[in-house]
Amino acid sequence: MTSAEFLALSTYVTAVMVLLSLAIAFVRLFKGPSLADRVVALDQMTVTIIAVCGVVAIGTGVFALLDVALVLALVGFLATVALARFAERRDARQAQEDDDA
Amino acid sequence: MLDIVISIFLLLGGFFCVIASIGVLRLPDVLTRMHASTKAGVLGSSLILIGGAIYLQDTEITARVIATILFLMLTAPIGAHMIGRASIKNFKAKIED
Amino acid sequence: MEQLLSVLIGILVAGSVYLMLARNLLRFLFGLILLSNAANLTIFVAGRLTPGAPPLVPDGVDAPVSEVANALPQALVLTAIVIGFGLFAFALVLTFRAYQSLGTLNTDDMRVAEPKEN
Amino acid sequence: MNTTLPPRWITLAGLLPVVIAGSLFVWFAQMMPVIGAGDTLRVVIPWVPSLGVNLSFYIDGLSLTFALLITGIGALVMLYSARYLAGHVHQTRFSLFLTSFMLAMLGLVTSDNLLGLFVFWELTTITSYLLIGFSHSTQKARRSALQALLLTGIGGLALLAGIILIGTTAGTFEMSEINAMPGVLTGSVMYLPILLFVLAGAFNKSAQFPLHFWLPNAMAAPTPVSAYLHSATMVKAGIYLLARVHPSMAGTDVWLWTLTIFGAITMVFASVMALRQTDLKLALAYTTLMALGALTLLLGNESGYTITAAVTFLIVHSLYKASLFLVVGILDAQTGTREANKLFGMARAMPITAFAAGLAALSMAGFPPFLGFIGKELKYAGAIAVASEPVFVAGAVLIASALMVALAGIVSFRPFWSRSGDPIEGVTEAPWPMLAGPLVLAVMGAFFGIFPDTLATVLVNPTVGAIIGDAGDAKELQLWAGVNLPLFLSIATFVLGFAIYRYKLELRAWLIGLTERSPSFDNGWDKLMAGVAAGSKALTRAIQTGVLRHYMLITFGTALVVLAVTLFLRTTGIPQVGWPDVEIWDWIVFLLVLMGTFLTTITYSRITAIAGLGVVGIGMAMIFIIYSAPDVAITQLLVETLVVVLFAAAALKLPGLRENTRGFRVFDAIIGTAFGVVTAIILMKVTAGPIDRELTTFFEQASWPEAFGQNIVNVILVDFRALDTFGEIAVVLIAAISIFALLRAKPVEDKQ
Amino acid sequence: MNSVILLAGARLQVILLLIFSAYMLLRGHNAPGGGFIGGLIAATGFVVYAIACGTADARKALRFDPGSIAGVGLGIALLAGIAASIFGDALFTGQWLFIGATEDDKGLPLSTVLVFDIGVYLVVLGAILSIAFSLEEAV
Amino acid sequence: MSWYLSLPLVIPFLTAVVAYLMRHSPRGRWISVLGSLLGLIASVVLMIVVLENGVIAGQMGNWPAPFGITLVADLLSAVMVLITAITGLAVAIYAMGDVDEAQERLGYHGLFQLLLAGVTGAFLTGDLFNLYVWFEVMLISSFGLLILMGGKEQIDGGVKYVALNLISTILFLTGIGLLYGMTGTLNFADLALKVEGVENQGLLTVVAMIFMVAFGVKAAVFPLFFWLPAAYHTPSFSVSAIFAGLLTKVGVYALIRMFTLVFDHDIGFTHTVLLWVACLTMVIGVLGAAAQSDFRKILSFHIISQIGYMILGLALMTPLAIVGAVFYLVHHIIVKANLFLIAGVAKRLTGGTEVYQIGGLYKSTPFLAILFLIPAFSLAGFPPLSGFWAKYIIVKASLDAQMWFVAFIALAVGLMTIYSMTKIWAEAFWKDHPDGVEPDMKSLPERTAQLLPIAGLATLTIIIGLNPDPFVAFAERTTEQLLDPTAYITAVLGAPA
Amino acid sequence: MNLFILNMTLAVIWAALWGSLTLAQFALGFVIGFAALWFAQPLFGGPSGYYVRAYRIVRLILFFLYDLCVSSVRVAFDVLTPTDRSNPAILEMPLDVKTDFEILLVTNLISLTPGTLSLDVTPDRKTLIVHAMFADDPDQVIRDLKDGMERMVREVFEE
Ligand code: NA
Ligand code: NA
Repeated sequence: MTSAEFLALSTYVTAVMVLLSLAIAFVRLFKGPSLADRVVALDQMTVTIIAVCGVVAIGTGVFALLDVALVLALVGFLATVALARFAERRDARQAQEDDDA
Repeated sequence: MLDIVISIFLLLGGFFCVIASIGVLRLPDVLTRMHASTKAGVLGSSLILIGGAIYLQDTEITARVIATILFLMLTAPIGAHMIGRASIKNFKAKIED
Repeated sequence: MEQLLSVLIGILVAGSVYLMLARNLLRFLFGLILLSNAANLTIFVAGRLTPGAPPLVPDGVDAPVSEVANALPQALVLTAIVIGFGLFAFALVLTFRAYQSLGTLNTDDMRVAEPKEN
Repeated sequence: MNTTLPPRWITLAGLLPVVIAGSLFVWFAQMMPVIGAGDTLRVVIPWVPSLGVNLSFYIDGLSLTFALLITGIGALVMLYSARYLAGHVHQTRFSLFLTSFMLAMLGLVTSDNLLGLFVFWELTTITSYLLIGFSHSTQKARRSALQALLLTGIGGLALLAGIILIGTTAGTFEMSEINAMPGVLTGSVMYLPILLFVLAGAFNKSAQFPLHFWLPNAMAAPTPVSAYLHSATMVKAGIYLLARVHPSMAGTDVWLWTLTIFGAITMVFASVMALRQTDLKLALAYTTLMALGALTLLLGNESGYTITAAVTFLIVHSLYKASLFLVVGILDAQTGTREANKLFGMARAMPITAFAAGLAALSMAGFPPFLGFIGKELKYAGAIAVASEPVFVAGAVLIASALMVALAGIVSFRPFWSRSGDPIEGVTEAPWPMLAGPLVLAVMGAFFGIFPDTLATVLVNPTVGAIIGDAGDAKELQLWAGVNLPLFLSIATFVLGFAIYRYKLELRAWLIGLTERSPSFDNGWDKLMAGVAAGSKALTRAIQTGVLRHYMLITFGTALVVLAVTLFLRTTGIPQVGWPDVEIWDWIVFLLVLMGTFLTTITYSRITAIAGLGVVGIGMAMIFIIYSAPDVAITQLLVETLVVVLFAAAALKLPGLRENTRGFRVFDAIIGTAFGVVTAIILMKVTAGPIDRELTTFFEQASWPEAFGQNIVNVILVDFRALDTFGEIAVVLIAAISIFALLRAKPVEDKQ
Repeated sequence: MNSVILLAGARLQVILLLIFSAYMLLRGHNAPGGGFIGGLIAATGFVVYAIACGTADARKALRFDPGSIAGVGLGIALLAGIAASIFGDALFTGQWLFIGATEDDKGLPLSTVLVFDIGVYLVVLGAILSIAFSLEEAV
Repeated sequence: MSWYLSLPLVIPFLTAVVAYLMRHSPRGRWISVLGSLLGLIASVVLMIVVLENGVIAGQMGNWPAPFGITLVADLLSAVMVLITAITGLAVAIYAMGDVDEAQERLGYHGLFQLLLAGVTGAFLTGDLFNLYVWFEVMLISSFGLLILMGGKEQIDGGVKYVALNLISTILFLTGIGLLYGMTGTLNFADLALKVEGVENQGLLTVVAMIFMVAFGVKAAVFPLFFWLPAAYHTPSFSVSAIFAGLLTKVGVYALIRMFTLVFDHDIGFTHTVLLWVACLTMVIGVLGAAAQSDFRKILSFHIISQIGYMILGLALMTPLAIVGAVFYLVHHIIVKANLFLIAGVAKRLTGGTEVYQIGGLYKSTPFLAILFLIPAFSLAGFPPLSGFWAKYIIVKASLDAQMWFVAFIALAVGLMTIYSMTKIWAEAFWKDHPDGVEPDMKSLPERTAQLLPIAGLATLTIIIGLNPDPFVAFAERTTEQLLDPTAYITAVLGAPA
Repeated sequence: MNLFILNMTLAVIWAALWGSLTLAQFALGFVIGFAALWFAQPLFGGPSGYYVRAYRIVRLILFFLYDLCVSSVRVAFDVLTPTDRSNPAILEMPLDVKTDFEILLVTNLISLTPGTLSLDVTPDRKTLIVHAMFADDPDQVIRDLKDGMERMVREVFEE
């Protein structure tokens, strides 16, 4: 096969792999059990989306998708931070309530 | 020739992405799982992006890819740190919400 | 592909209706998000799908040379997403306040404006 | 125990109405020669031409007779009430209402356009509502007012329907034109509905059995009101209507029998009920009912006798009944009671009142030489002239008339001359403005009895002419018509009447017993009202439950049913499912969103739900990425992130999902699934067809050359459809304002 | 949020996000981006800041009341639309000025359309911050 | 030409921005009044222009229809805009005596003006998606106004109001997507033409039903009206007045527009459904009112029942019926808004809105009594007030169509309306106050500000009642435009090639 | 730092010479300029910290990239092999770097390098809490980190 065909094939394979890793991460998200676990999974998925943008960009030659990747890299972690912070503060409050009780 | 290089970048990247996710799925506890996502995840995505940069051969794109990777390396550990913080504050990270 | 996405929209709708029928306002909120996603996707799909050709005019030409994706639905969806966000934000805060001042999220117990007659 | 009236009574509020009514009377009076000569007057002022509504006024005998009664009696009653209500807090309002009522009544009897007539008809309803409820702080007054309003309201609505049908059938609302087109109504297929609607209107305005019971209750109004509305004017509006449409609607069996039967029943029933009353005012109210019945009965026919009788009796009754009402009012005002068994031999204390009462009563009883006698004679003549069943009719008239004799005794002879009880001490004669009315009216009754021709020529004949088309058919009014069947019947009437008067107490006791055992319409009304209230409450409580979940169920259910049914009825076939163009990543995205939705739907953990939504959002973004919508994808991701952030902030003070969840809700799941299926099918059918890309093509062509932008989506947003975007940012701003307000608003709890 | 790491990160983030948002805003007419996306990104920046060191500091850093920023933004967008009236065009007709335009190069474009997009940017930024801050303060 | 169309929309927006930025200063309220006044002038001008030139259209951004967004004013739009401005001004003035500073500082005037802007936009736009946007502007600002008092009642009412309206909104959005997917256009006029080209007309009916349900919720028809009685009695009186006057009417307007201009392909089906909906709405609404004893709750249910009359007009689809619907729209906005304003005054004078617990208004405040009687009896359809003509036309239309049953319902509902209006009258006005309170006008804050608009609207009611001819004639012209959209389409798309 | 500015200027000139201000040309110009400056060292008054720092920066980057790959491979190995030989622990590492940016750099780099993940920095900024996957000898791990990443970072920033 020519190198171009090989590239096409590997792009396809990569796409499948990336999306597969999304699916796998989702399983953890599904299983949890702890809030932190889910946040980690979500974080992992966000990072993977960046990869997806890269692959699809190559597969379709659409530069614009790299902008999506850029934005995601910038703000993707905000959700993670917010949720982590929620967990932390909630636990803090629970502890507080326990003290009060 | 270049296509081969790109392909290698892509396949490696894809591989590490899968690894990261499997890690997040299989490793025993939150903290170890984070190792997987922060390291392999970032590397995987970065490799794929670099592959893209090489493929598209465009200054603007290259700059954007570099920026993306830097942002990623800046934010991913901070995210991990936040989660870690949350889970060590009281290591009973098992509490159901 | 439109068909597969139609099915997907159906699934989204089913989930959201189920959630919105729940007594807990939080579930209603989740349903709301799903439903507006479904609506946006409907517009997007109804405008037909074109992979790999975003509606951009390349440099140096006056109009896209090859067929590009339908731009209008994209604009509509974008608008709808932002509006949807505004509405969701309000609904969320309303829920928040409802719990503060009514002390419950169970809509069966929200009987201030229309109190039980006995 | 004389209820003292304030000495000062000459006030603008009191006298202005008298002046108005008086001058109107004069104005109408000077028309008598013209009308008497058989001519008619007509003025047309266009009002709503686009709906064929005119303010057209038409004066013929019928209108004039009513107009004179309305203004004449009006003037006297207003003079009476100027004194009667002197110093009352709301005298001004009273005068206002009474005057407006008079004007409305005049409009009713003079307007030629049926819709105009209806407008005035309703105006009399409103004004009488306000008059009956004049002493508004008493529950009784309010109830009676409402009862009158609703019952006559029903009539009004029926009449409206009737009028509309007449208008569409005859092509005009002008009654004079319609009457000039013989058979236009009676010959039309719409005749029956028209007749039913019109009669419904007329009957309940004129309180025909079984819609009669609001009238006695309306006696809650001050005496002048009863004297005016419920003797001379408003209740006769129905009679007027029957007379007015008589030329174009009478002459059919339906007309004949409906009027005859309802009239007869009302007549007899009312006169019997009148005997039962001890309150003089109520007794009079029932005799009014009797009169209305009689008039209806007579208008059922077309013979000159009956119509002449009707017209004459109409006038007679108005005169003596108004007079008697005022007399009772005086008794009430001076002695403080209206109870038949408390009032005896007041003649010495109040001779003028007694005199007036005497004259009026004799006219009512139908003794010669009073107009009442002529009226009665004619009634008999008319009854005999009735083509069908003269015996039945004459019998009814006989019973009723006999009872009238007895009642005349009860309401006027007994209180003033009877010795069977002691007169109330310290009672003085009423002031002259209150005496003027009854006296004048009673005297007129006597006067026209002795000189009937005057009345006949100027009023009765033209009126009869107006009703049956030919004034020539009018029978002359005479005291001595020779020895004939009517005369014998009259004598029989007196004998029977005296007998009844002799045994009134026994009869009354018996009647009271009887009526108390039989169901009363009035209680029925209360039950009805209670029923309406309770029924509507129950229904509303069943629909507007106050439970959001029910609202949701019904709303979604409705949407679902509507769409499913339409889909089933209006479209055919199920879309062919098969996806050649589906790539592997399509499937993965599909699964991703599917799982996200599933997770959100089933989980009991808020954060899991949010994560699930995040996954759905990511999936959406993926779809936008794959199908070349980068702007949308970016926005979706940013918004998704913000949603998570906001939720994470709010969730800190919100309870978990565990509380008040009922596990899996099968029914809801079914509705949800059905809804999903319907949506999917519709969308598949839509996308199965072609799409017109005209707009998009234009945008693609114009984006760079004309709008100087390469990102077509953005150009659409900020240029082609900038107005959308503007509205949208407005929404975002408003959301921010509202949310801020929601979070900062100080709860001002005001439960009322 | 007393996290040294987050704080340090946030500083960088805010700068980067603000620059990036401006970039997205200005290029939006020709490539993915525009007022919404720009505004959303800028808002994200300040939200990060608020999470890292509290809304009080974030409000200080913002200097203006977010609500008013949004209000002004709407005003600007509206004025950009009304500006067309000066040139006798219909509401929201784009008015363009090309600085140094030559036949082969359009030159640097200034337009009411851009002003409008800036209005959008401000509204989105202000509104989202107003929502996020007031909610944050209510919790 | 296009600025005649733009100004009624632009002015409230500008006013809103200024009023909002000045929300902390007491001058904000005057800004609001001034803005409403200017808006009124603008809409009067628009009305004049439309009366002279017939349907006018303005292409926003100079982009030709159907590509850009077109603002269109036919007589219906023009009159709705005008009525909106009138009601807006009335309520803006009334608000001075009704809205406390706390609410002003939270941005009451801004929200109020934005609500007006949204409503105006909805009436003026000639574009389906743009209509959606204005619906949202309207909806979200109504959310804000609804909860501005922040009490338990407002929150609870708000939850139901928001929840149900959001569903309708999303349905509407979906409908737009589907209709675009079938026709490829969003411009009303263009839709009117393109729908005829759609080969799957049955599917078009399905989509039409989506819109019917979505707008049905907005218009509060049976069985989709729950949000209305759940919320309308909770906010401040000026707010509920503007809601009562305008919000549901936008839904009715949208139904009339869509089901005369675009979805006139399957009248046999769609309008029969509407007919049943109309009857049920009239009956259920009026029975609901009979069940209430709270001033505002009674009025709220009457909104529903009278929406039924308007829908009936649309459902019959005969010229006279549409005339009735249009006439009813105009009449009802004025009357119903006014009644809510009066309810506010009554509450301030007697301390409540529960009619059995208040009273004495007739004895000591006869002026208010008269001001109440006018709209109340107009609502009940007594001649010679505006409501009578509205009812008359509708009833005549249904009798002409030989729909006895429908006519009977319309009349019976009229009777029930009398019933609950007199309930208010007898209890709140005639009856003495159970606690012996002697209502006193002097105790009313900002007396003129509160009574002036009420008197003004009452005068309007009388004018329409005594001189209905021009209004009926106007409604007839409007109907011609609605039933023959050629003028509309030509104005938007230019003369057909 | 003025040498850095000079270097940039050279890069710009170079790009200008080629008449194209592309990133590639600029980068190339920077490298060549750097080389030129390095050779011309004496002309600029003897050795300067500039070259050293440049060298250290490059070294840090390379070291880090290498570490990142190693760590990822390690994770991969760990993930793929069923038997789990790691015994994780939470360690405390004293911090010498002072400024926020340095701390951020250190923590981020540590998180991205093998086996370690920085969880938190104590409010007094003195100690860094690290999660190590293979903490058979905690002190060893800490030592590696300190003379690994932290030292390099310190060297980059110290004058
Ligand atoms: Na059409
Ligand atoms: Na109503």
